[in-house]
Amino acid sequence: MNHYLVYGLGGALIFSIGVYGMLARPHLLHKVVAANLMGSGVFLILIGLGNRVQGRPDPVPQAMVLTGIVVTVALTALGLAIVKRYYTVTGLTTLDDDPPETDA
Amino acid sequence: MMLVFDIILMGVIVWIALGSLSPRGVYKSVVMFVVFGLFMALGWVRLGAPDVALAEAAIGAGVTGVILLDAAGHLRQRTPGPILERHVRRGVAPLPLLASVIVFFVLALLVVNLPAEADGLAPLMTAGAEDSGIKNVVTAVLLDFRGYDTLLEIAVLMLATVAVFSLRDAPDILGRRLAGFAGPLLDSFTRIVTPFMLVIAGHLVWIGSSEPGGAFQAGAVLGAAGILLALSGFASPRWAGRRVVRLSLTMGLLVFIAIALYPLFLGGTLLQYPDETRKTLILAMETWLTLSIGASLVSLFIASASPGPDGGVA
Amino acid sequence: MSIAHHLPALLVVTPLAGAALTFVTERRRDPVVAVLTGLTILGLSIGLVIRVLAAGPFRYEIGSWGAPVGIDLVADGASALFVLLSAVVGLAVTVYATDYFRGSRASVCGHGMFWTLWLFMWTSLNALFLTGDIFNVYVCLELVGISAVALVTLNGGSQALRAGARYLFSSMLAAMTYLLGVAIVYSATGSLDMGILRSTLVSDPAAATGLSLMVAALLLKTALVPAHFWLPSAHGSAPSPVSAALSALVVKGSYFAILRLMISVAPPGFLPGVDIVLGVLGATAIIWGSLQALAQTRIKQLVAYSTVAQIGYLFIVFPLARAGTDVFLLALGGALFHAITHALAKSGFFLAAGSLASRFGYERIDEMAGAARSAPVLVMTLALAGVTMMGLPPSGGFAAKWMLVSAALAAGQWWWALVLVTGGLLAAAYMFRLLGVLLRDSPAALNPPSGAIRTEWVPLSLAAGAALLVLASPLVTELVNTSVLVLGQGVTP
Amino acid sequence: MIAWLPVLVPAGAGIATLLLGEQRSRPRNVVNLGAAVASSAIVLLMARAAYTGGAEAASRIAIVPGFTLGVSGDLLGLLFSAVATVLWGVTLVYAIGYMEHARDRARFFGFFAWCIAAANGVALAEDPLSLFIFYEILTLTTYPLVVHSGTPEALAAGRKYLYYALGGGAALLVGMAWLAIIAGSTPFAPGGALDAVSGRTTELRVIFGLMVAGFGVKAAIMPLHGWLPGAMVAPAPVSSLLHAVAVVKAGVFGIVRLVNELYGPALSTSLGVATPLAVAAAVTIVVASVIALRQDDLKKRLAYSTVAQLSYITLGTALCTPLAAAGAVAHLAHHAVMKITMFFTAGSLAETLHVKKVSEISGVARRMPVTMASFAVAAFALAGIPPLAGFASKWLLGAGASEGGSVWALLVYVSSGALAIGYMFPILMASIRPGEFPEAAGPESDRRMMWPIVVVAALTIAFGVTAGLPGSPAHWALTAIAPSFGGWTP
Repeated sequence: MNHYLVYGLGGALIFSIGVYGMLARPHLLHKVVAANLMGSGVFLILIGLGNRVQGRPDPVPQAMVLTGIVVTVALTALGLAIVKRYYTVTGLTTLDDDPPETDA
Repeated sequence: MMLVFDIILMGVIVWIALGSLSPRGVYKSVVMFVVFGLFMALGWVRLGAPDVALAEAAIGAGVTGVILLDAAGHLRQRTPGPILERHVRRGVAPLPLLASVIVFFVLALLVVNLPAEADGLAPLMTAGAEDSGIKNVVTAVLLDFRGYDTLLEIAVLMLATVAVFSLRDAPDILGRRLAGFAGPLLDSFTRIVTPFMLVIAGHLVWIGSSEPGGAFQAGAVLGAAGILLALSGFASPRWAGRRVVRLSLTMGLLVFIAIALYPLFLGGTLLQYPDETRKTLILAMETWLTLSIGASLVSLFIASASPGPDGGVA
Repeated sequence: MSIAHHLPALLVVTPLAGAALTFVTERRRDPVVAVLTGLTILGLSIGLVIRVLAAGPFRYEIGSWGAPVGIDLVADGASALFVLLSAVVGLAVTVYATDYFRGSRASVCGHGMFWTLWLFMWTSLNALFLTGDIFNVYVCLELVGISAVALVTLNGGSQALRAGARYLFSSMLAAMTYLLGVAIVYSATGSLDMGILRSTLVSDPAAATGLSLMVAALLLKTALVPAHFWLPSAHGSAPSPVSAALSALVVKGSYFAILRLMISVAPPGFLPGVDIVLGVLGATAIIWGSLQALAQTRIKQLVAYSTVAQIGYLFIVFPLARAGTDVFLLALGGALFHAITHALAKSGFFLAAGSLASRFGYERIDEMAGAARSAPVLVMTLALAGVTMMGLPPSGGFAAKWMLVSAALAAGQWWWALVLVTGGLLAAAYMFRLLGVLLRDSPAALNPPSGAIRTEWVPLSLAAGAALLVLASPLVTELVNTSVLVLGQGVTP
Repeated sequence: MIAWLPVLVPAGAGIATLLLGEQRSRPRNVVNLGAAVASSAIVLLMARAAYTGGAEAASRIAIVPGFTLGVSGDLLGLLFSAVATVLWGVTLVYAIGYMEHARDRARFFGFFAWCIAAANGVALAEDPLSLFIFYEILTLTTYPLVVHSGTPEALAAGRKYLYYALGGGAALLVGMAWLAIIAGSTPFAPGGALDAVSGRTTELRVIFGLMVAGFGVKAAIMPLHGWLPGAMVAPAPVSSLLHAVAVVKAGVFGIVRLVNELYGPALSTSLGVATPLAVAAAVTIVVASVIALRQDDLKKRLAYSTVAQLSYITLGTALCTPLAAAGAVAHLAHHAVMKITMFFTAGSLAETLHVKKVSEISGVARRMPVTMASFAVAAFALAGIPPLAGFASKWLLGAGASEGGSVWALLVYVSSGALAIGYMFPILMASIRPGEFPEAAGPESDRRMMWPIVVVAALTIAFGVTAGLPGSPAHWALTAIAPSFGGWTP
């Protein structure tokens, strides 16, 4: 059980927690957090499995994860902006109930 | 010995991840998520990925944490607690649990069965990095070998900023003065920390080609400094007229495009830096990128930050 | 190195530069910059088509590092075809938008950010059609996703925000699943380039699972039933030029990625059973989408569900790959033909519906009684686009349906042919229901408010293009053949 | 290349009409009439060339892999095309008068021209796939004309028309695709084009069934005829030209091509598919004629009479004997002229005197003598009274039936002739009975409506009298059908 397996399995676990959060939690902020968890899970798997190399770990997964982090922050920022705007317009924090018809 | 540490660290990370989805309170789960980001940074250090650790700490935990906190504050602002609680179902939803267990089982099976030794593209990359003169292989991959990914990634960041701009309620938020906390504690903290952050950002850019660092990490630190200044109301964005902010946001992308197209005139392909000027070109590009990434992260925070009832950012 | 060799790179960088410029220049000059960029892209894409037809498919090595180390752009028949398609539809939408976003609506709708967001989407589509690297596809999908969500929530209404939120969360889920697939495929095979994957992939369960995850994520982005829940509200509540681009191009982008993965990357039999599942889902999408479209009362919802149905046609090609190469070539040609004609017809339809809504305030179908008299050109566009979606003769849609039906019959899998024919009849049902209302004799205003010429003639030219595509078919068939041959064996470096 | 003109000229006229817009009626009429005259001239010239052996060569354009759209100038196709184009010109004059103060005339004349273009396409199609394409285009271009008035009944009739037409189209699509798969491209060839695959009997039977279902909708073979009576709600020019000449004849023409030049008479009889078709046609003739007896609405009665007369052609073709096949093709032209006269009269009666029912028709002859005289000529012709057109084609059909030894077919023809007298003559009797219509002070009806009626009535007489001479439709039909029966000479 060398250490790349620990992080690989940990990543898998965090990804599944993220999937659970995305599907189970109705609150939109929880969904954003869950999406970030899924991202971190995938990154852990990527770099974890990138460590199966002799010598210095594989740089390509690291580059991919760096790009992934920036993309995830972009997605999160847009998601939060929409959630806040939706809240200001309708006062709702979930997608379950239909909003009043207020086309601005 | 280190294995035990790894297992404990991963156990803590997983436990915090679960905590960050606890149905009790959104505010609590956001704070837990920020802690999760910090521990993840620790994990990256253990996995021999310092660049990623820096980025995770600055962007993953830092910027994401700030905008999440701001959103949580905004959502708690207008309506009292009950709206929040009504939607928080107690207990565990069966179907999503089943889905996540299946996903975990499949992934675990895959991870375990993959061969223990696999060097992927590492040897090719390290060999390539030697003759390109950039010692930090990750920066070499990011800006040189797979520079096209980074070009599109910068486009994603700028696109997100433009998207958040298009969503804000006030017509022209950029000129708005964010009345921050005038408290003495934040003032003194900002006065001391900001100069250091700017120096660190410059250092990160400079050593990016040889040591862990580079445009993203430096940009993230710069962004954090900007958000700190905005929060404490020191340098309110009024000094940034509409045009200056937009220019600073797009200069990174425009310079990147210019440098990418430059080799075309010399008979090379896109992003094929000529050998002799490779380092200087990459450095020039990295500085502008840092400026733009910093500006984007600050704008993401300011554009979406909503003025609290008392004017301050909740 | 001749300029023609750099076309793929220029096709991505031009809209990117255009987007950056529109963000910097003042708002008044944005439409001009956008139209100029559109024209340049059209010229470049025509150049690419000519180059691919003349010199065959080619790879463009970015930074001339070569496949394993660097990223390669692949310009073959299919990518050239789709780049040209997005150039034509993109230019039409841009010209239409210069009128749609004029005056007051410009500032209200997203504070004038439409042009920058639109050119970013155009960049991502061109990048997605041309890329040959599976991680790069991820970054392109994000670009498409974010720009699409931002454009959907442009008018800031509660419906648009809700649709945008649902669209964003489903694309987040898709993005993370896709990245997970890339992680597993990379960890299992050690390479990210499609050409290399094609030559190295042998029956390896890990890589197969990774690839299936990637395809599943792309299904969510293409809104194939049952993953279509986000599409109707998103396409329905977006401004009409946006919904035209979404229905015509964005869904085709992720479909193109599936095509690359299922045909260029996965060797035959590598993903056992996945092609049958895709076929069955496609068939359900055709029937289910059409039935839903029949039940709609608002014109944009009707068209959105019609998109859900028409997407199903594109997935019938996968199970037919089992029946030997010449049947598969015919089916693939049919699928590409359908993708093109549907894009032209659907964008024409949305723009025409948008003009009707903005000029007469029509939203619900029964409000539009007698529109044929007051807006003959727009109703003619709706009719022409409807004919294409039904797959009836004077349209490219018929040629596509003909190729798919004959491929299905030749492959002996006649049940697909049955589904295709029923789909056509159902499409006829909901289209003629709409046309019946439009042709109704009602005392509509005899001198209707007149809109700008371009809001009438741009949609008509798109729909007419879809109808007359049959005549341009030798070119399209040639392009399809070059792409099909290449898709079949994967591009040799 | 000239073979494309009969399709392109009306199509161009249609586009020009729509572009000209609603107000400019004078240029619109000029464009349409010019196109009608031009295309009729072209078709007749091509026919003369085909007559003297120099038939126009086929010209094709490739559409999709394995699918070409081609037209050729063979005699059989040119007959139907000539009928459609010449009668289009006459109907245009009539329609200009009839639609004097109607709305949406630009849309009407535009789609009217496109219908003729599609009908010409069906006529001149060189292979089953091209015929199928123009056949479906005809469905689409006819729909706006059926729902032209926009009233709820018109929309309901249009919807019903679509259910039948698109349903038939779907069956035809599957049949055509299947045939293309097993037999590749099979251009029409006199005497049949499927000898290469004649072994696969079951598949060919199923394909034949599908194709007859597809063509049967427009050929109004029962039970596929339901849409025709409903479509009578369309304006008179539409029901006269389209629902008596162009659209329904396209269906029957499809069956003529199918039996004579795709499967070929020999293969059709050996496969045993000809007899069920003949039986269906016979049943349709009798039942439709009986229903026609009871129809009080004039246009509905004419509609059911059309259903019966169309099945004359189907029955003649299905008998697979040279004389019967020739008679069927001749009847295609003769019936067109006869029925168009009647529909013109019905339209004129409705427009000028607002008479729609047979019961209201008493005493009309005194008020509109010329119109009713022409109607009488057509009625006698339909009943098969020599020397008019109806008699010529009926004689050929009868001779063909007896030549093929199917006496029951002869019986059907004779009995339906009697039934025709049954539902036509009461109208004539009622019209000459003294009624409440006074003498016409000025001209009996709009001149532009009256003269076309007289012209087509004259044609009815001309076709009958010149039946034997070359150049007349009957002789034309004989020469066109002969090659399908192994060089049989009339």
